[in-house]
Amino acid sequence: MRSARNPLARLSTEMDGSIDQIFVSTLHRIASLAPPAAQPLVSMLLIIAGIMVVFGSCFALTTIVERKTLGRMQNRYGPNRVGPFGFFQPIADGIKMLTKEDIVPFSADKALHFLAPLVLTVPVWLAFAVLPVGRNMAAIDLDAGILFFFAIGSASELSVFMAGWSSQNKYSLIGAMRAIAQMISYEVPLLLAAMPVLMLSGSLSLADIVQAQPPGHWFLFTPWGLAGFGMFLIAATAESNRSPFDLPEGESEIIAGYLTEYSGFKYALFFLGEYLGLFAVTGLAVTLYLGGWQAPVSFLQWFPSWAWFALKFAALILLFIWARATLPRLRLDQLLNFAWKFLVPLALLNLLVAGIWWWTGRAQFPGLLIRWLVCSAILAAAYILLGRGLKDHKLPPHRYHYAV
Amino acid sequence: MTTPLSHYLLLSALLFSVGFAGAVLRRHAVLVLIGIELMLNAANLNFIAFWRYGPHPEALTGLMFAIFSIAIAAAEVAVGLALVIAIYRHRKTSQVEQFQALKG
Amino acid sequence: MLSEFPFYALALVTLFAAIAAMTLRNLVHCALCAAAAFTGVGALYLLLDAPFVGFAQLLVYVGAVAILIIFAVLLTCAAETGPGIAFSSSWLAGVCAVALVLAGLVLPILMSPSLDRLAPPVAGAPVKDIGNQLMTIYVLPLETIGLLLTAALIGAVVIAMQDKPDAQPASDVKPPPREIADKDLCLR
Amino acid sequence: MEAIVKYLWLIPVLPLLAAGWGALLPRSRKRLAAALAIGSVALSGLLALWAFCATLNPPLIRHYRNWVWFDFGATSLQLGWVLDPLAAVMLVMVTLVSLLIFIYSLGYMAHDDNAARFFCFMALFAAAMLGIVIANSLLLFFVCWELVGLASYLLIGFWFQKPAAAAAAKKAFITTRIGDLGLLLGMLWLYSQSGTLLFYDNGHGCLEQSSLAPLLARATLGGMAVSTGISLLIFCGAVGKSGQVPLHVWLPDAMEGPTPVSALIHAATMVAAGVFLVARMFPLMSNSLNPATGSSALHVVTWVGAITAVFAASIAVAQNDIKRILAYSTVSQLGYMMMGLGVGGVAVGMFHLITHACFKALLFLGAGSVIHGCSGGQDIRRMGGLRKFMPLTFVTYAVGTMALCGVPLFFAGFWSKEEILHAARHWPVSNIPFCLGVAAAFLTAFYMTRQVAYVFFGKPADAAQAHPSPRESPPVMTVPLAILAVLAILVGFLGTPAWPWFQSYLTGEPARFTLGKIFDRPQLNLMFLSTIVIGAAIALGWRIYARAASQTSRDIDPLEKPMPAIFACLRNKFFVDEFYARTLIRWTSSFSVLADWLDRFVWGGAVWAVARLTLLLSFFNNDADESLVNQSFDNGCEGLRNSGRLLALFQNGQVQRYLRVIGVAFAALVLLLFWGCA
Repeated sequence: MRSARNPLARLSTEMDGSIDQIFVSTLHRIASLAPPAAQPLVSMLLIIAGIMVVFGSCFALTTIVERKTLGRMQNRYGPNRVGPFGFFQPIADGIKMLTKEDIVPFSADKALHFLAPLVLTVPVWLAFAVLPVGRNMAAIDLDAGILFFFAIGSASELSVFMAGWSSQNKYSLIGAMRAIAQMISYEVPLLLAAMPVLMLSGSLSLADIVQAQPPGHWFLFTPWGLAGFGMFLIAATAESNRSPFDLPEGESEIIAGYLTEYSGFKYALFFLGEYLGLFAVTGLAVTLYLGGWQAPVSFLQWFPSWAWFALKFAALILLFIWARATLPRLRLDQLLNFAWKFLVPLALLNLLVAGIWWWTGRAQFPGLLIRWLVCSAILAAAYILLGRGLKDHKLPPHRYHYAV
Repeated sequence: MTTPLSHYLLLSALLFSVGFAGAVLRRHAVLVLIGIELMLNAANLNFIAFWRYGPHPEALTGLMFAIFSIAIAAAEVAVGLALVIAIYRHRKTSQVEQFQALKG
Repeated sequence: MLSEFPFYALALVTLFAAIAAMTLRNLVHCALCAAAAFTGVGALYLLLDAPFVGFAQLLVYVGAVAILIIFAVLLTCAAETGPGIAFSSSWLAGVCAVALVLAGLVLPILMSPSLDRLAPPVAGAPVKDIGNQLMTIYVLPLETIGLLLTAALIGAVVIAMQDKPDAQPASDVKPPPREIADKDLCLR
Repeated sequence: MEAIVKYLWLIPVLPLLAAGWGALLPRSRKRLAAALAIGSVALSGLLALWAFCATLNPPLIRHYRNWVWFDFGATSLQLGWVLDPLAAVMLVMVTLVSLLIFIYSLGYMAHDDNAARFFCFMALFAAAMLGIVIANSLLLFFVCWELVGLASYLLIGFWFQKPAAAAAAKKAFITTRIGDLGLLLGMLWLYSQSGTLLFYDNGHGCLEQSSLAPLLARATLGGMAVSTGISLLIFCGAVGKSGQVPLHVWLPDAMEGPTPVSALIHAATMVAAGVFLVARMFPLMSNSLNPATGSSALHVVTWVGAITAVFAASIAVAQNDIKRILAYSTVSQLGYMMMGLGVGGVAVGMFHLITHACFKALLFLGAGSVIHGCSGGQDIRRMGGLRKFMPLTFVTYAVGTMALCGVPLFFAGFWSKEEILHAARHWPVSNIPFCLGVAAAFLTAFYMTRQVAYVFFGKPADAAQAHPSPRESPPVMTVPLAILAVLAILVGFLGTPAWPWFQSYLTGEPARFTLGKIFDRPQLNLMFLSTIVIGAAIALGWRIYARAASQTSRDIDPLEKPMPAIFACLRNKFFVDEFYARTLIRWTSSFSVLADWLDRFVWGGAVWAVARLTLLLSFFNNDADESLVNQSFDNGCEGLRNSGRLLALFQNGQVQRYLRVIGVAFAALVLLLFWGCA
């Protein structure tokens, strides 16, 4: 692919020994050992391996951190038996998952039942390819990186459907339908929330977006950026089926939804896929609004860029865990109403506000203040008015209809 | 890019024919729609291939045509499927051969 | 030869998926195969140095069209075409027409040597250029497409919307809530 | 000064608002309606007094304010109001008399269910009348004039359930309309000649010299000056409104209305509007080439007035209805005023108008009090001896009578009538109006004596047996009587020869007191003459009727015995009504029959024929349509349908067939391209 510029070529020109570039230089050094013809291939393989190792262990770490945090928040210890403070629990879980019997229901569509977890997990790995996790640290810098990200993300809906339908179980199918409805609904605000960032940075490339947010000028520090960040986080939560939007997997209602008939390694794959999806979208949020690997203020730039990214990333993950521990699950109609009647209009308005912001980009001091006030006032008013519209939503007598 | 243009065109022709065959031969309305989508895809593939192999790749005309074609396909499939569902709701069938209320 | 491998692999996969989509009995399988074919075409776009179109293809076809088709299949309760034959009654005429079309498409390609040319080495289609052209030369089509999509969206919703029951039954006795049967969910 | 001119419009608008509000009130809100009417008129009266005071200073000042009503083409129609002594004195008179009569009506109409409507109409009348007075445009004047006519119509027909009242209302309306037609024509003519209807407009108004001179210069048919023609047409309006011969017939019949209405509208104010019109238009009326003899229009005014005075007075002698006698008396006095205007100018006529308003209102209200006391009876022969039962009414009525008769020195009527006779005596054209005036004065004194004798003296006649105790009216009625009686005495002193304040006020000169003027020889002679004439008339009346008053009503009138033919003629009002019925009304109705016949048969027949012809033609048309147009169209449609049916065989609704056809067509196209290329 031409537009994916060879990262190695670029890195070699910016070689320096600083701790900021330690991963880049190490990669280059290892790759240079290989014969020149194989160098691109080798470095690519190394990068892939790096991503898989880092985010794979991230997955393991997150499961245990989540369980422990939830435990603390619910006044209990959480897992504390395996290893120091129970931190080897993920390993134990992994072994358990791999050795469990792989149950396939008799009437299931075997092929699809097998394919579903793969279709979920493989594309998610791809999504990390465009994520700049540090200065010069994106596997490929695509011109249309963010488009690639969302295009890859659409595979997960198919996989959910495959899982739900192939199980030939009504709870699975209902769960899958819920999940698809939710993901489609929240894909719209997700994209719309990301749109102002693309407008203001003038590029679809994630590297350019990060470049457009020097220290102190993160998009988070603008009214539209703040609103967009909030909406993006909410939509991302829903996209990754996490609490409080976890009703596709609601155990108490539909017995874990489309996951009902999965067990063993396939279940682990689903689990992995979901967490990786969460990581990917969190990384995107960091990139879009929190300046990616950029420091918050310029005098903190001595801190390595990848560490900044990791810090923000970890903070957001903890935020998600906190939300899971705190918020109750929504009803399906509330969920959809919230997307279509609140998030989408607000995101469209946010687009307009971002336009105003761009248009008044040359404002000097007093104008700057007015710009701030006007933009914030528009968003606040819309927030209040739209929020009022959500109140007192009366439900009709509810019946499920899929094919009547 | 050592693949000759004609290979892309042949692939596109086959894809088109497969889609056409599905649209003409299958009974179910949804499958007819899928066939039409395949035909559209084949046409888009042609556009892109001609753009890439054409003398003026910087003009982007083929690319644009493909983009607009994709957008129109989305609209078309939405309306088409809505029609299929509506007909199914009224007639309890989705067999194309039984959709003949509009005969002359 | 090695550099041509991706094209032939993708072409085979795409063609195979398309044929499967048009021949399988189970409609859900058909839809999923169609999604695979769409993905293959998108990958071919990437191969043709048009990543923007390729990603757009994935986003639209896999993310939206395939899902829509699957919903339509489930809503028309037609995962299986049933015991009857899957092909239309006038299949013979159809096959003739398909053969004619295939011939009409393939023969000219095989017969024109000018189409055997190779691609020019560099072709740039940066996203920025696409964006600029969409906002300048192609702004009118773009706006028209926006309008068309809005109209199609509203139209589709209106067409597919469930009709309201004409009159509520006068009696106070409500019909008992219905159990969801497997039949309703198109399960076997 | 300026302030009152600015707010002069409030004077008519206040009662108008009261009328509008009153119209919206339910029937039961009598008190509120009365309070509205009285309050608004009282406020207007205060404003009028203010306006009057503002005009008191000697130099004659005429303030007016004009405004554009609307534009058409290049010209614009202007309306306006004016404040001059003439308007001011009328304002005071109208508001004062109206106020007194409204108060009086409180008592008189207390038992009527529709009193709310009554007060609403009365307020409307007051508004319109005040509008007339302040109008500075003949158009505005005319509008208010017609409103006054409308109010008069509504009030005469107030008891519309009585057929006589309804007929009288109709008669009044139609008769005055004849005069108004003349006024309208005169107005249009005036507009076409002078281009403006404003009276005073900074030197350009139609009553100012710049437009009067050209009017005089132009001649119309018979060599008459245009101004004379216009004046005569306008005078037609005055004749109609003021009940001059020959349009006097409506006024006696108008007595069918409630007595306060008769007093206010048909004695004191509205009928005087005609006189006011002549006074207002006096510059136009007197527009003459020969200042010595006066204009020919004024000659007509004089003759009509003099004849009316005698004519009506003689009829009054033979009437028995108390209000009818007063009505004819009013007609006669209005004739006097007209004569005064003709021979002596604005001041003379207006002075009599003011004094007459006071004492005639007094007389009518007194008559109302009598009727009220006698529970509705109006025949003087059925009354008698009422002075014992109604002393206050009697005293005030006597004052009014003496004022009307012109009893010397102390009563207003004497001075104003003297003024008129004096002017008539010196009229250069003819002596006959003077003689007629003296005759009218004699007759007036005579019939008033007859009436008073019948009503208040003698024994209680049948009325006493029918209604055991005629009673004095409540104070709300007698107090206005008393006030008016005082006025009837005092007003006269404003215009004595010794101190002609009123005359000089109207002309804008300072008044000078010279006692000796009374003793000028011609003046003195005239005063003696009229004293003798009046004394003789009273004595004669008393002698004839003092005895008759105690007789019953079935007896014939004492005058009937010596001269039955003349008396019958008088009693039947010189048969004027019958004459009109035989001639004008019959002609009109015959003409209507003719017009009806024309409409029915000639024009109707023509319409019928055209309709038949159209029907006939439409039959042909229909045939042509059916056989030619439709047939060919049907055939064409049939052909189209057949071909469509043929094509529809192909259109079987199967999508896949269409697709196949497209595929085949595509292949054919490819083939064709190859063929073409090869």
